Amino acid sequence: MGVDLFEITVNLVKMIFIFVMMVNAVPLLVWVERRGSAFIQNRYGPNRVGPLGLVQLLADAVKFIFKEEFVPGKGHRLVFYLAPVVALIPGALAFAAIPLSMPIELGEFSQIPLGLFTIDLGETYGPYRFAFQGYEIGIGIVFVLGVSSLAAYALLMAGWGSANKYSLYGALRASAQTISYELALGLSLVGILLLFNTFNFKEIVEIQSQALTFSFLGSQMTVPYLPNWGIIYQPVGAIIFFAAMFAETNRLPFDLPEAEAELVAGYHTEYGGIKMNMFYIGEYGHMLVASALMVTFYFGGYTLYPFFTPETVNQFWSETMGLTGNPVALLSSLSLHLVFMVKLVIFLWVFIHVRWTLPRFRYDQLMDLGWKTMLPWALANTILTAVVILIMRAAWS
Amino acid sequence: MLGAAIPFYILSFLVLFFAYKTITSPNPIHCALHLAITMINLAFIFFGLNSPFIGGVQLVVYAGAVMVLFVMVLMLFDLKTEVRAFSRGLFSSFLKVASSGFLAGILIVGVLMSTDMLDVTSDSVGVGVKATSSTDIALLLFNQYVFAFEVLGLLLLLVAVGAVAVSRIPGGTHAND
Amino acid sequence: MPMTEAFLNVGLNHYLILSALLFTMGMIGVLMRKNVIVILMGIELMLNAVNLSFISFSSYSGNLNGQIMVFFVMTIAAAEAAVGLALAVAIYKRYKEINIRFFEQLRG
Amino acid sequence: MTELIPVFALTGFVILFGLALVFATSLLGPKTKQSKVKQLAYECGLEGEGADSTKVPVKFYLTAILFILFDIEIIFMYPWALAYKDFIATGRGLFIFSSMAVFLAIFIFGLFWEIRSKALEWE
Repeated sequence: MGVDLFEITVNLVKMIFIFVMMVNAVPLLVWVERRGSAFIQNRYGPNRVGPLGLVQLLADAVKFIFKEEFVPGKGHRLVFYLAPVVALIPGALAFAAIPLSMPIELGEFSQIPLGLFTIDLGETYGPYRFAFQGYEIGIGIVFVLGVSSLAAYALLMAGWGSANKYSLYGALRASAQTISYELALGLSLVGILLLFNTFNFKEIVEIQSQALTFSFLGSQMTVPYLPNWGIIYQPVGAIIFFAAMFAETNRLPFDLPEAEAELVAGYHTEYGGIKMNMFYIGEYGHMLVASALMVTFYFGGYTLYPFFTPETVNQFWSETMGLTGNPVALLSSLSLHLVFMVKLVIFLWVFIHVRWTLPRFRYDQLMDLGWKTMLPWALANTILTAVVILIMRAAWS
Repeated sequence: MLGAAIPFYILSFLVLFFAYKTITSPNPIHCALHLAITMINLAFIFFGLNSPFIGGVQLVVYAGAVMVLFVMVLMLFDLKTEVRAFSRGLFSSFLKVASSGFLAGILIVGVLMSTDMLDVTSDSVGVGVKATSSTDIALLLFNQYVFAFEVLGLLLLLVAVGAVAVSRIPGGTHAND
Repeated sequence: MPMTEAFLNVGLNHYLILSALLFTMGMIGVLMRKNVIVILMGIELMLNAVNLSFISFSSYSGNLNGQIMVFFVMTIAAAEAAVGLALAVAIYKRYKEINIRFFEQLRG
Repeated sequence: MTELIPVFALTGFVILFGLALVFATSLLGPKTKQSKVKQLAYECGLEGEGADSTKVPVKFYLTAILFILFDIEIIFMYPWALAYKDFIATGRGLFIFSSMAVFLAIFIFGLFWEIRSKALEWE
């Protein structure tokens, strides 16, 4: 985790910062969702409290905390209380494993320049290397898949702990749905693995930060001005992945578990106040993870090839702006982070827009789509990728 | 040294504690949830033992699939907390626990006595062991164990067919009420 | 202090002892519980204990065959759990009973 | 094991955060008298028997079983995909492709058998 106190502190603060970022994204996304749905449906949405209704979020948060505590009489208290806590874990752990920018490589330093004056630290620190993510795990993809498959427990615990038939039925539906779509999700990633041959997110992003390069019948081809993004090789895989991620987050058009007309509110029927809000944090955290994975696998991660790659950004800050040393590392990392955030926000908006565009499936249609359409298509995608790679490389190598 | 020891002891405490809860909780659903936590902790122990891929598979397969199936099946049954969760008979239970404890004792003493004979004493901790990459596992799997791999595919197919066939056995949670 | 040394120097022994204890717990669960599904859980515990010893040997000797074996064991364990649960559900649907004692009386 | 410490730290932090939120409401929220009627499950106003007695279709557990089996097959494809180009580079591309082709043939046969046998049919 670190060799000295400075590094350990930075790593801890960074981790907590990423978690807090996830938690704070929730009210913002809820606001965007409400305003966005109002925009789509030609309404106003929340616009009374504060500018553009932004303070509404704060009011909601305060209201959530001051709600009355309630446990259904026949419920299983401990399980009922723990379910929302468990709901937070998968999103947080998965999001912290995704690189949000390139690592910051700090050289040795003994003072911190702050514009006009500098702080003298007295002794020399460094060199350090801080990854721009909660923690670096070598087998990132399998870790994220494994951690997000734990989300089913929160649903099942909530459904069973409430001792309510709507809740239990909603929980069973939700978990059956998440596990069904996990198959298509996992299978669509095989195409990405075939292309990039690594489980590591950072390496995947680095491969995508170059010009479009592939071997064509044994010879190396390069297309300048086009990025080496996964979407170019794996359009079908990307669509399947994105659709499966919708189902994993239990959002419309896949929000059968809380279909109001049939199941009241599904597995969080008995939940109110901050406990229900924690389920929402889990759901929006899943959305963040889904968008971040989409960006990382198919859209170049924190790079945008001709303009923003680790090299060009470094060059910009050091040569064009005339900086040297640690500020270059810091600023280039931050600017790549900005690129990542822009892409992330685009996908989050797609999530919200789809919710207010498509109608809900029926449950049998949902399961049919998962097992009989998406799984065969993902299989076909995998086989096609393997055959193409074999033809393009094998006979001519 | 301490950096490796503290996570190990925390994890093994959690593993043993939740394994204990698994076999003693009267409510089967609690058993399943405790077992799921045990599996997750074991996955992290595997991560720590330089086998991150197996740890990830443990998370995906055991914690994410098998235990979810257990929990779902238990919710399917209308199981009240078992009044008598354990099999009866004071003497036979004592015999069972005693023989299991005896086995554990033999195992521990055997481990303590025999690992000195192996070439892998505690001195070589983390020194000679290189971090194994997942690609190495893949190469080994498809070089030496291809046949076993295909047979496993066939086994999984048979299990799928068998499970569907067994689920067709008449009767039903709906039917009999 | 050799005792604290042995305690803090986490090595193969520690993992093997953990595995032995885990195996024993699974075994006690299998022997003592009456619920078939909990017995299946005990079996899963025992299999996991064996996996742990495989992995620790593999890791401390640098031999990857152990990890492959664990991969296979996991597969078979999952298949076993699937079939076991399917059978338990089938018997439960027929007789409304999942006590292991009752299973002894099932004939042909 | 040291590289896992951040994961544990984050897990611990998230759990503490969640528990703190849950306890915050029980401290700050209004305390009103709990009555039997109030504690009824949100169903139809009749006293429920608890979720334990709910009858749910066996389909759910069948789906879960089939999920486990297919999930393992997919997990087996991950190391294959990881080593695919390595095998091709050493000139054994056809071998690795055909070994997976056999496996996939079994997989696809299984999938279509499940579909044809109506095991995945939700009415």
